[in-house]
Amino acid sequence: MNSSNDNTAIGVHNGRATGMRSRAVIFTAIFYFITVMLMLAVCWLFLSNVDQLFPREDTVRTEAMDAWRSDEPTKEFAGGCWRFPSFWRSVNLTVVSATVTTLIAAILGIPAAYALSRYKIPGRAVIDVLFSSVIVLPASSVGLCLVVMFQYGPLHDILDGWGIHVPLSVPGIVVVQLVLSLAMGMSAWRAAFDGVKPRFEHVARSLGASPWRSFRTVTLPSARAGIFAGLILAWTRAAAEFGGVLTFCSTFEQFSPELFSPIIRALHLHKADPLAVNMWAQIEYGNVEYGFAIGFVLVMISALSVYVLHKIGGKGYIW
Amino acid sequence: MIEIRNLGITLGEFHLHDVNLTVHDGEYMVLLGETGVGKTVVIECIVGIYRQNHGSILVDGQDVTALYIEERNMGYVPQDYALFPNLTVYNNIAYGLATRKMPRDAIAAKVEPMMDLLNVSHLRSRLPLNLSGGEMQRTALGRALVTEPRILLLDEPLSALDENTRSELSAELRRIHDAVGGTFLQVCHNFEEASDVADRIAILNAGTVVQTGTIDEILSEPASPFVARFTRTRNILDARAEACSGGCVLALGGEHTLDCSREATGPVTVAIRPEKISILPAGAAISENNCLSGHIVRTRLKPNHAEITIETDRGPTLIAYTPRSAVDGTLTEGSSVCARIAPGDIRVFHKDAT
Amino acid sequence: MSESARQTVSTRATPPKRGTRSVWPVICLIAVLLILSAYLLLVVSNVVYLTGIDEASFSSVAQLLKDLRRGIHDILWFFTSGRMSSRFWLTVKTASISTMLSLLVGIPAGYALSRFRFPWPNLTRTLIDLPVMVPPAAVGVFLFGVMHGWPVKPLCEMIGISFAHNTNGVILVQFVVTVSFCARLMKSSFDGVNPHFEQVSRSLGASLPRTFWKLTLPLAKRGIIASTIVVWARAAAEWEALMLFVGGTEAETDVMPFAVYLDWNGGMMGWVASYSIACILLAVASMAAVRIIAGKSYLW
Amino acid sequence: MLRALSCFLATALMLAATGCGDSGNVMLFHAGVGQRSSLNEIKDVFLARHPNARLNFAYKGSGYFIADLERSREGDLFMPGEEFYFLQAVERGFITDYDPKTDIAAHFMVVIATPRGNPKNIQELEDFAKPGIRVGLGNPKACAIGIWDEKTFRKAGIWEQVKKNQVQSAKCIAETASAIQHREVDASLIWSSTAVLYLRDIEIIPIEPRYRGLVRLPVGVLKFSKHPELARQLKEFMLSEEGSKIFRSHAYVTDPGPLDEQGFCLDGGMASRDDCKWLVQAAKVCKDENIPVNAETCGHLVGEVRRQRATKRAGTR
Repeated sequence: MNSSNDNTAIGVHNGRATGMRSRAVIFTAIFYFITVMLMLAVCWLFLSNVDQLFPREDTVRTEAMDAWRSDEPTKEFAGGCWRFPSFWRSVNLTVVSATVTTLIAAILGIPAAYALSRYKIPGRAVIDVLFSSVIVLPASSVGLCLVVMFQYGPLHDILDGWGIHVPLSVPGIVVVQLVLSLAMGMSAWRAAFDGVKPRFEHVARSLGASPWRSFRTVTLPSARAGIFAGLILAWTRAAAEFGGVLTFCSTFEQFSPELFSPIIRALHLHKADPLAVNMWAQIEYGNVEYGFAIGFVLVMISALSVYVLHKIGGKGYIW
Repeated sequence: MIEIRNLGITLGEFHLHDVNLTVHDGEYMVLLGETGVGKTVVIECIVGIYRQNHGSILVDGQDVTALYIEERNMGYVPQDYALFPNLTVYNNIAYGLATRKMPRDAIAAKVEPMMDLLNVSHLRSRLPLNLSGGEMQRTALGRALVTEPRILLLDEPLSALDENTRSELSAELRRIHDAVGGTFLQVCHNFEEASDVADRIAILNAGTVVQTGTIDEILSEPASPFVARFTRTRNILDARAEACSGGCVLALGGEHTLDCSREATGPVTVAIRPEKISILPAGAAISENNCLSGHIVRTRLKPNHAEITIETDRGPTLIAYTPRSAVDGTLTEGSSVCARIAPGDIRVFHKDAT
Repeated sequence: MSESARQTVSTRATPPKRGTRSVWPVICLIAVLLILSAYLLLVVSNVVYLTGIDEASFSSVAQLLKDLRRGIHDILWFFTSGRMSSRFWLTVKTASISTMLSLLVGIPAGYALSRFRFPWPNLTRTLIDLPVMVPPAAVGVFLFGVMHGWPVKPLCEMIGISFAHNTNGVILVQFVVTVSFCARLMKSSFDGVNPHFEQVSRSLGASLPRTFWKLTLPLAKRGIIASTIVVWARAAAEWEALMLFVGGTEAETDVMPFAVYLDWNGGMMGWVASYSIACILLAVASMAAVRIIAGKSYLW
Repeated sequence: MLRALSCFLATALMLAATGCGDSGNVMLFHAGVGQRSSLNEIKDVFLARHPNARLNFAYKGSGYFIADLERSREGDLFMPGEEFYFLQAVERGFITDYDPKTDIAAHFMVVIATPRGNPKNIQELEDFAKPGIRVGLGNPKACAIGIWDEKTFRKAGIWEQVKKNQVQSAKCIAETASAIQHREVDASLIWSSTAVLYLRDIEIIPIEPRYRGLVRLPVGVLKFSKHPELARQLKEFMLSEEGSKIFRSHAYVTDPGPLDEQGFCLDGGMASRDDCKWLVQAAKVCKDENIPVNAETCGHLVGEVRRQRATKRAGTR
C-alpha cells in the first residue's frame, strides 16, 4: 500500500516534471531564438551591405555623369575613398569637432552632473526631465531651435555686433553636436556620481579637504569608469551627429580658405563635411560606394565605442 | 570640551530634540541607543554633514554651527569606514595632512608612528579593497587620528565585525585612546560593547538623551525602566508599594513582599538585576528576609555564568545569574529554592515612567 | 610614543583657515544654470519666433499688444489646423505600431539577455547595442541597401508589400532604429528583478513560462512601461533614417520630426516651428511620464 | 498585466497587417525637392479625378535620383530640377520616350534672393563679387542650382570672385533658400518657384535679361513603372493647359520665350517680364499688411500671397 502510493506519487511527479521541463525548454528556445534572430538581423543589416562597396556590374555609366564624378571615380572598391583628400578632411573634421565638443561637454557637464547628483537643487526633477528629454528630441527640431536662437532675437544682435556667424561655420558644428552629446554625457556622469557614496566626501572634508579637493581626490577617481563612459558616449554621439548639422550648418565644401579663422585653417577643418553628412552627400553625388564606405567607418566607430563602453563597465541613466 | 546644547533636528519622519551632551577632554564617551534612534545623526551633526535646526554645538565654548565640515577639525570614522578606494593605506592615512599642504617628510614623520601605533605598517601600499575588517578599521582610525582632531567620532565602528574580532578591537580602541590621549565619542547599540571601552555612557532614547554617567552609575541607578532594560536588567516587574520607615514594602503578587530601601507608594515598576539575586536552599525563606520561594524551571549555562529561571509560588518569574561554579545538584530544574534580594538592590520607578 | 602623541594632541594643528571655502559648489551650480538656461533659451526662442514678435514689436506698447494678439492667434491657428493633427496622429500611429513590434522582439530578447548565457558575451552585447549608437543616418543608408538587395526585394515583391516611400517604410525604419534600444531597456528592467524570486517560484512548482508571466513580468512592470514610453518617444523622434530611406510624401510619411525638415525645405517656418514645439512637448511629456512611473534606471 | 500586454500586441499585429496590404494603385513620383508645393497641388487635383489612384513622392536633391534609380529600379514618374539630370536618366535608359519639344512641364526662372530688407543692398549680379558679401551657392554635383550658379556667373564673367565669397555649398535648392531666409548668407541665386515660398522673409531681385536663366523641367514616365497608363495620364495632365496654370500660380514660368542653347533669355526678357514683375510685387504685398491682396496687386500669384499673409510666419501648405 505504502509502496504503491509512493510509486504513484513519484509517477505523477515525474509526469509533471517532464511536462514542465518540455515547457521550459520550449520557452527558453523561443526566447533564445528571438534574441539570436535579432543579433543576426543586426549583422545582416550591416554586413550584407558589404556588397555595396563593390562597383556594380550592371550600373549604367554615362560620360556626362562621370564627368561630374571625375575627381571621385567609383570604379573600384569603396569608390577608392581612401585616395581622396575629401575623405580624410572629413575624418579630420569629425575627429577634431567631436573632441572639442566632448571637451566642452565635459567642462560643462561634469560639474552640472555632480551638482544634480549631490546638491538639493529646487526643481531638480524638472531639470532632470528636461535634460533627459534632449535624448529623444529629433535632431531636425534641435537644428531649427538653434537657427532661431542664433539668427533671431538678442543673441543674434550681440553676436552680429562681434562679427560672429555661428551657422554655416565650424564652431556651428560644435554647437550642434554639443546639444546631444552633452545630454548623453550627462546621463553617464550622473550615474557615475550617484554611484559614489557621499560619505567618502564627508570623510575627506572632515579631514580638512575643501569641496573641490575632495571632489578631485576622492570622487573623481572613484567615478573614473563612469566619467570615461560619459566621455565615450558624448564623443560617439558628437561624431554621429547628422540631422542637426544638416539643418544648422548646411554643408560647406569648396570654400575659399580666406573666410576661415587661422585656427580652423591650421587644423584643415574647412573644405569638409562631418563624416555622417559626407556619407549622405556622396550618395547624393552618385558615389554610392563611397557613401557606404563612410557608413562602414561610422559603424566601426560606434562598434568600437560600444565595445570599450562594456569593457570599462560604464553605466548611464537613460532617464 | 565638546558641548551639545539643546540640539534638535528634523529629517523627514525623524526627530531629535533637546539633545544635551558634554564630552570632556581626554574622555572616551559612548553614545548608546537602539537602532534607528538617531545616534548617527548626532554624530553627523557634530561632523557638520547636517546642520541642526536649533541648539548649538560648542567646542571649547565656541559655537561651530556655522563652520563647514572641513573647518571643524573633527575626526570622523563612519560605519563602513569609507576608506578612499583609489588610495593606498599610507595615502589614506596621509590624506588629511596632504590637504593641509604639509611637506612630504613632515607627513611621513606623522604617518609612520601612527601606522606603527595601529599595526598597519605592513599594509602601507595595499588598496582598501582587499583589507580585512579590522585592518580597514585601524586604517580609518589612523586616517582620522593623524590630523589630531579635536574629537574623534566613531560611528558604530564594531558593528560590522564578528564577535571575536569585536572584543579584540574594542580592547584595541581603548588602547589607542589611552595611547594618544584624545577625546573619543563613539556610537553603538550594544551595551556590552560600550562597557568594554567607555569612560562614560550617554543613553539616547525617543530622540533625546535620557541618562549620562559612568557604567557603574548607570548600572546601579538607571534613570528609567528603559535604561534598566537596555542595560540588561532582566527582571522588570509590576508591583504595589506601600511606604514604611526607611523605604517601602513592595507587593509582588501572590503572598510575596519585598522590603526596599527606596521610597515609593502606589503602583510601581520594579527593576532587579539578575546578578543581584542570590539563590538559597528552599528552607532559607524562613530565616532570611526579602526572600521569595519558588522552584527552578530552567537552568542554562552561559560562558561566564549560569542563568537560572525561578518561578516563584503564584508570583512573578525571576531570572538570576550565579557563577558557574555554584551550579550543582541543588540547582537542577524542578528543585525548590529561595531567591534573596537585598533591599538596596531594588530599583523602583513610578508606573507612568518609561 | 604615547607621551609624544599626547603632546601632539595638546598642541593641536590649527584647523584650516575659513578662507578656504571652495568655489567648486558655485561652479557646479553655475554649470547647471548655464545648461538649463541654454536649453530654455533654445525652446523659448522657438516659441517666440512662432509668435512673430521681433524688435519692431517693442516700438510701442500698442504694437506689442497687437503683435502678441496676432502671435497667439497664429499659434492657435497652427495647432488647431488639420495639417497639424493629421501629422500628429500619423506620428502617434506609426510610433505606436513600431513600438509594439519592438516590444514583441524586445521583451523576450531583453529577458534572454538578462537571464540566459550567450557565447562570446562581449560580442553579443556589442551587437545588441550597436544600432543604439550607430548614427540613424547610417542606419537609413544601410536599410536602403538591404531593402533594395537580395533577398529582401524579391521577397517583398512576391508578398506584395512595399516599404519604399509609404507608411510601411516609416514603421520599418522606426522599428529598426528602436528594436535593439528596446531590448536594451528591457534587459535593464529585468535586471532589476532579483532572480531569487524566480528560483523560489520554480521551486514551488511553477514552470518557467508561468514564472515569467505571473511573476517576472508583473515585477518588472514599471520598468517595462517606462521603457515602452522611452522607446515610443525615440520612435516618434526618428527622421534621419526616414529622410535617407523613405522620402517625404504629404500625409503618408511625414511624421512630425520629418515634417519639420520637409517644411523647413519648403520655407514654411510657421509649420516648422509648430511641429518642432510639438516634438519638444512630446519628448518632455514622455520623459516626465517615465520619471513619474519609474524614477531612475540605468541604460547600460 | 498579461491580458493588457497581449491586447497591446494583438492590436499591434492587426494595425501592422492593415498597414501592409495596400500596394495596389500607388504610384511613386521622384521629384526635386524644389517642386514640392506645386506637385502637391497637382496631386490633389489629379487624385480628385482618379479616386482609385494613389501617389507618393520621393522628394530629393536632384543628384540623388540617379543613385536611387540605379539601385532601387522603382518608381513611375521622374521630374528632377534640371534637364541635365533628366538626360542622365534618358541616357541610362530609365526613360525611353523623351521628346524634348513637348515634355517640358514648366520652367524655373533664376532670380537673386537676399534677406528681408536687403541689408547689403544687392541690386545686380555684379554685387555678388563685392568683397565681404556672404554668398550661398549650390553644389553642382548634388543639385541643379549649383549648375546654374556656375553658368550664370561664368557668363557674367565674375565666377572666380564669387567663389571667393562662397560660405555655403548647398545640396539642394531648399538649403540655399533657407540660408537666405535666416540671414545666414547675404545673397543667393534661387528659382522663382522657390522664392515664392519665402515671400515674407526674402527680397527678390530679377536678373537682367541676358543673364536670366530659364531652366527646363522635363517630366517623364520611368520604364520600370508598374502603372504606366496612370503615370502617362498624370504626365499628360501636367503638360496640359490646366497643369500649366497650376505651375504658373506657383511662380513657374510656362512661356519662356526664345532661349539660347544654354538656357538664357534671348529676347531681352520680354516673355518673362511679367513673371518678374509679379514676383517682385508679390514679395512687396506679402510684407505690407496695408496693401490689399487681389489680382491687381499680385497677378497670378494672388493665391500664394494670400496663403502667406494668413499668418506672420509663413504657413503655406
